Amino acid sequence: MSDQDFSIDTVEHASSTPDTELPWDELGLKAEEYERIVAILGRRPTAAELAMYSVMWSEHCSYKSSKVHLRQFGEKVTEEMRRDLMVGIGENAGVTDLGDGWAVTFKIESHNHPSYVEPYQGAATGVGGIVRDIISMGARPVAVMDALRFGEIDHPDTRRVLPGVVAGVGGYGNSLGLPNIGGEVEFDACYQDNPLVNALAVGVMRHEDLRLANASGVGNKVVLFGARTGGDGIGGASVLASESFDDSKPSKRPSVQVGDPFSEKVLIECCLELFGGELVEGIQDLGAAGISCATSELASNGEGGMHVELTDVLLRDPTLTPGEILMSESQERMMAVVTPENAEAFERTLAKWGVEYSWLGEVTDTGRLVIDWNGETIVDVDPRTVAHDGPVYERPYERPAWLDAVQADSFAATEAGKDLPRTAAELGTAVAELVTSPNLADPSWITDQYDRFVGGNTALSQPDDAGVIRIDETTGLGVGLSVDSTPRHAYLDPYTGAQLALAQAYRNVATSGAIPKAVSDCLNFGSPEDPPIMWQFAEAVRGLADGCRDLGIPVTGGNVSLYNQTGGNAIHPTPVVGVLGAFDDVGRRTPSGFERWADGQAIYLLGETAAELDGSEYARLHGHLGGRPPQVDLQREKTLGAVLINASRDGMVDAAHDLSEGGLAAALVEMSLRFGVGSRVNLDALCERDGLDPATALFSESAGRALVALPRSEEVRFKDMITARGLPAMRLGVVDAESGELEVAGDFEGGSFILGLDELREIWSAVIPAHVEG
Amino acid sequence: MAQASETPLIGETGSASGESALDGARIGVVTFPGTLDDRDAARAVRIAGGTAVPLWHADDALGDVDAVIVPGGFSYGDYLRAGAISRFAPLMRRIAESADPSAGAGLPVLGICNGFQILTEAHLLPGSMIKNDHLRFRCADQVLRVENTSTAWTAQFTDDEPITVPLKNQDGQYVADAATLEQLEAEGRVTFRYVGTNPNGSRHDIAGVSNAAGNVVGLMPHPEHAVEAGFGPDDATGMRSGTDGLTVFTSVISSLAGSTAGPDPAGGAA
Amino acid sequence: MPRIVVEVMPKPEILDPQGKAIASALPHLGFRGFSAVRQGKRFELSVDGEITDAVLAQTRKAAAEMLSNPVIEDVVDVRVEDDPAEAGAGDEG
Amino acid sequence: MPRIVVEVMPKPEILDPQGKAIASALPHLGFRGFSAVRQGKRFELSVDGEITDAVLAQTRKAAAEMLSNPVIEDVVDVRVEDDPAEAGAGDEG
Ligand SMILES: Nc1ncnc2c1ncn2[C@@H]1O[C@H](COP(=O)(O)OP(=O)(O)O)[C@@H](O)[C@H]1O
Ligand SMILES: [Mg+2]
Repeated sequence: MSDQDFSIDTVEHASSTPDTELPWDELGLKAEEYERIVAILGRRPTAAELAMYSVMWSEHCSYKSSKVHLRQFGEKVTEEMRRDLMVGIGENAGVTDLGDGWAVTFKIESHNHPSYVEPYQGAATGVGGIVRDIISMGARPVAVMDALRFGEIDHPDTRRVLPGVVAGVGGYGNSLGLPNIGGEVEFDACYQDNPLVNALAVGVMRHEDLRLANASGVGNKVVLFGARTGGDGIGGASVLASESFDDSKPSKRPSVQVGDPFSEKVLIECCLELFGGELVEGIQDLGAAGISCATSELASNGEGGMHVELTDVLLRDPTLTPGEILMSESQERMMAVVTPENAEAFERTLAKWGVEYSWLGEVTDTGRLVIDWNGETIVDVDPRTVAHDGPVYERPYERPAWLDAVQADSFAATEAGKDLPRTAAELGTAVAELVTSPNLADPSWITDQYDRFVGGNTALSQPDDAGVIRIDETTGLGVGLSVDSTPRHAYLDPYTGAQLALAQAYRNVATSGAIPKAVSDCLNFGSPEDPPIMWQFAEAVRGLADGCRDLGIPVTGGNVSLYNQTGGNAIHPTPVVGVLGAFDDVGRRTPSGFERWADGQAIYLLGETAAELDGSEYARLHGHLGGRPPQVDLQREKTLGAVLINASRDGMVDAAHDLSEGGLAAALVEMSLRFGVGSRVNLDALCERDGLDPATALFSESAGRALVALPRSEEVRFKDMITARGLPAMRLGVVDAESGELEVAGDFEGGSFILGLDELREIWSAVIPAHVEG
Repeated sequence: MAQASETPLIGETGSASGESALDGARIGVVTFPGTLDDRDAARAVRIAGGTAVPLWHADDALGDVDAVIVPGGFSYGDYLRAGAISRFAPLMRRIAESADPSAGAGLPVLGICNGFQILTEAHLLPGSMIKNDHLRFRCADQVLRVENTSTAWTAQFTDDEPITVPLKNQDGQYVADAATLEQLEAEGRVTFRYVGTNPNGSRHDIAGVSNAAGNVVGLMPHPEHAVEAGFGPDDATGMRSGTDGLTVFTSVISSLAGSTAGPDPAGGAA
Repeated sequence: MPRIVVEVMPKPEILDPQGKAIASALPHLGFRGFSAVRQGKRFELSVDGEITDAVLAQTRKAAAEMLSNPVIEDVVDVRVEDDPAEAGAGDEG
Repeated sequence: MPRIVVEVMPKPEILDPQGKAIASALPHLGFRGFSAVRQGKRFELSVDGEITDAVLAQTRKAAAEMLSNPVIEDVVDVRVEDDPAEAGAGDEG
């Protein structure tokens, strides 16, 4: 119960005081949006209604700028893509059928700005939020991943942001008992004031456990449970003090949210027990827009209405006003719909787990969402108008005027591009320099802060290409996941860049041996009110939607993060793409490194290499970003994927690694360093077949390529397979377990260069600690 | 965890098959709010040939178990101090009574990571754990030396056997006063010691200790994460192939059965 | 409403990794002249009703048995303090 | 040798999960009558030489900028204290 004692702006009061001015602009609404609310209601909104509309119609909740574009994800879905899709875009997270009665749900979400303000808590609550989305589908969360982007590694603020973000991702995920199975780290000046923290969670369930966020069954009860409601996330909304229309000032509102992973862990177990006992009809997590979102979405997805009493909400801060309670983003809360018969059993389960709850009201047949405060009505709306009928903008967009000049500025025309390393010594130095650049250096200072073992089902995790989780212990059925983005390529051409990100994630999943099935994405861009940025967004979405259609895997959900810009400086367009694949048996997963017992195995390069250095890590090392991104051939990606999946299924290959950032050079180094097992390769045939100089062969970032290692006894069978599928491939060299070296030979002065793995590891693993440790 | 209603999802404690004929040793696995590795510990028991019995922190009786594992995790969020709140659970009192060697045989008890922290907070084991010297959570494959093979939990190891098991914690730096350390060394109660670089600043490179009677053992690294090829730490035989941790569980099961049961189910039933 | 403050510090003979890290970071930030730093905990316990001797005795017991671990920590203070926040914000429900 | 004690608490309006967990555990341990608990930090800074006003001013700055995170914490006290360890044991230990 609240101690509040001020005159409340009731619906009745609002009707009788049509001329009262409300602070709609301070709540972020535009004049025409406010007018629309008045038109919908046929009167001015109450302060509480205004609070609800303002948060639910915000960019973050309503997707008002992005909606018209995101529709393509639905429109470009074919029958084939729909086959395994149990729940598509629109619910908390999409659900994909895995067979054997199992289903999997996954989603990526951003927590960018909060992580800049308070890195630890911002990142921690980001993980907490995405995990609640997964629970609300009825699933048990089984793993997390994180895609992180920071400013330059040697910038002082990176030293503030990075350790905090990493500790926050780890602190929250580790405490939940969710293995972190992969992610990305990128450093680029464009993220200096706008770091990106994107978190992915994946969960599994039996088909019958699927739950949706809807309030159905007149007379069913509505309950809020988990943490108490505080003033979190409503810092800017203190203007709503005016809802009391008197002089009592609200107390201070927190500017950041603090996560409580322990409460969330208990909430997970409690929810799973509720699902198991069939004790909830519908369920919704509370994230952005808190109770406003939960009540209006549950009600509008149901067939009737909902009536709740807001004074029954358990508060952490008794001075909160009704509008603030509706907007609060306090973490670790859930809302559920429960039948009266199950109420007692529900309470017993919550008592067992020590979770607080309060019954707020019930499902009605009025079609209205009615919220009372001490028995007086302060909200009376059609819930659809809040949750689904928000404004939709066709923001103007236009190809940036600067793009032609950028695309014309190819790396090949620069000093560094014309003066590529030629001799053995130059090439060796260039490889060592490239792989010890911050973006290719050993990320284990970061990833060792994440628990990759908990649960006992992790079959692959960082530093391998995909994270692989076993779901069914009897059969070995499981999933593989990868998240990727190539923002520099997206900057050069957002359509192609988005497809390159998709292709890379698809390839990583297939490299591990999993059959790609579904996509989730997190679209991080600058301001949509800036037409060139809106163009980048529109192009990236179009590229992604077309790419998914061509690959035959649907987008099942995702998240949009706009306004990642400070002044005129926007981040590179950063569509982060997560691909999920399926395994009949995770025992088939393919490791990404040469194993110790693999001495003498043959190393094959699959795919073709073109002179594609624009936007590459090699170009970045030389301070250049211009030209055109590598070409994408999604049919080729499918063929490559099929080969890798079959090779894993038939046990033909013992190691496989995709080629992406840093090209062939980075892939060779990573495969050798994984277990400290050396290799010897020769570039001659490759340079000759694809018409390349050695440096371009090593550093080009052409898509559709992978390296594999296989026993000689499998070579004939493997060659038959690639020939039958028409995939260009060539034998590049052999695994040399004894040498402790990576040797690269070719038609260049000196004949070959050698990198000692121990020395390489030492400098490779020192890069990140050197910059971020105190 | 103890609930019967839960979907039989991955790593479930109860026996999933129903036709399990393995009713060798009954090993209790305790779940506190915030416990994370309970499913893993139960799986390790099953793979080793025993029967895992879920125990709930709030229960006031141990029931029919022959040994108890207090698993890892972040019970009560590690708030206040790791293990500080959990040690007051009703079940912990029962565990302490049964583990007291003066009261009878002395129930074998193993605390892993957070479980070790709980056992020190409960004064069942000496010393305590403070933050790692580098102040970070760290997850890594760790080599240990088994220095005492006379406990129920280490009997099947050979003396000074090196084993690889995952280490993952934030508060893993073992500390005790000089007198206690001296006594632990003198009595051979340092059960596991870190090999190679000390990962967290622990005194005397201590990774695990036992009580004087040897029935209560605690260790920071996680043997239950090294019991199944394909899901363990990397080792010489290949990626994620390490299963050295399994011997901890077969040791206790065979010592309870009074036989030499191994991981082979057929031979494991007492 | 008055409340009880309990303060706990790592024992002097136990190395305090957090204090050590702070001590070595201070000079880099331009803070000089500190020879050592130790980091402990401060608890504020709000009491329902009056703070009687019995309440204080109970608090001392909680401080010794739960709020601190005698193997690594000392309780360095248990005292009654006025709540300065009374005038302002709400606190934990 | 005197030293400076700095005390930092989570801001009243910010969730304090640790305090919350302690508060809900206390009654189960038989400690009743506490309505809320908050957990903060206590730092002891040893100073080389004398504690001048300049040193104190510097400590206040360090407290605000490094020992506390102003987004979520308040510095509630900076004071000079005699080192009780000098004389022998701590007063409550
Ligand atoms: N923030 C992170 N969290 C977890 N794992 C990460 C993170 N960053 C990188 N990794 C892991 O490190 C490995 C190398 O990353 P990356 O070079 O981006 O791989 P790839 O290019 O093959 O996707 C991968 O296994 C990746 O999952
Ligand atoms: Mg990548």
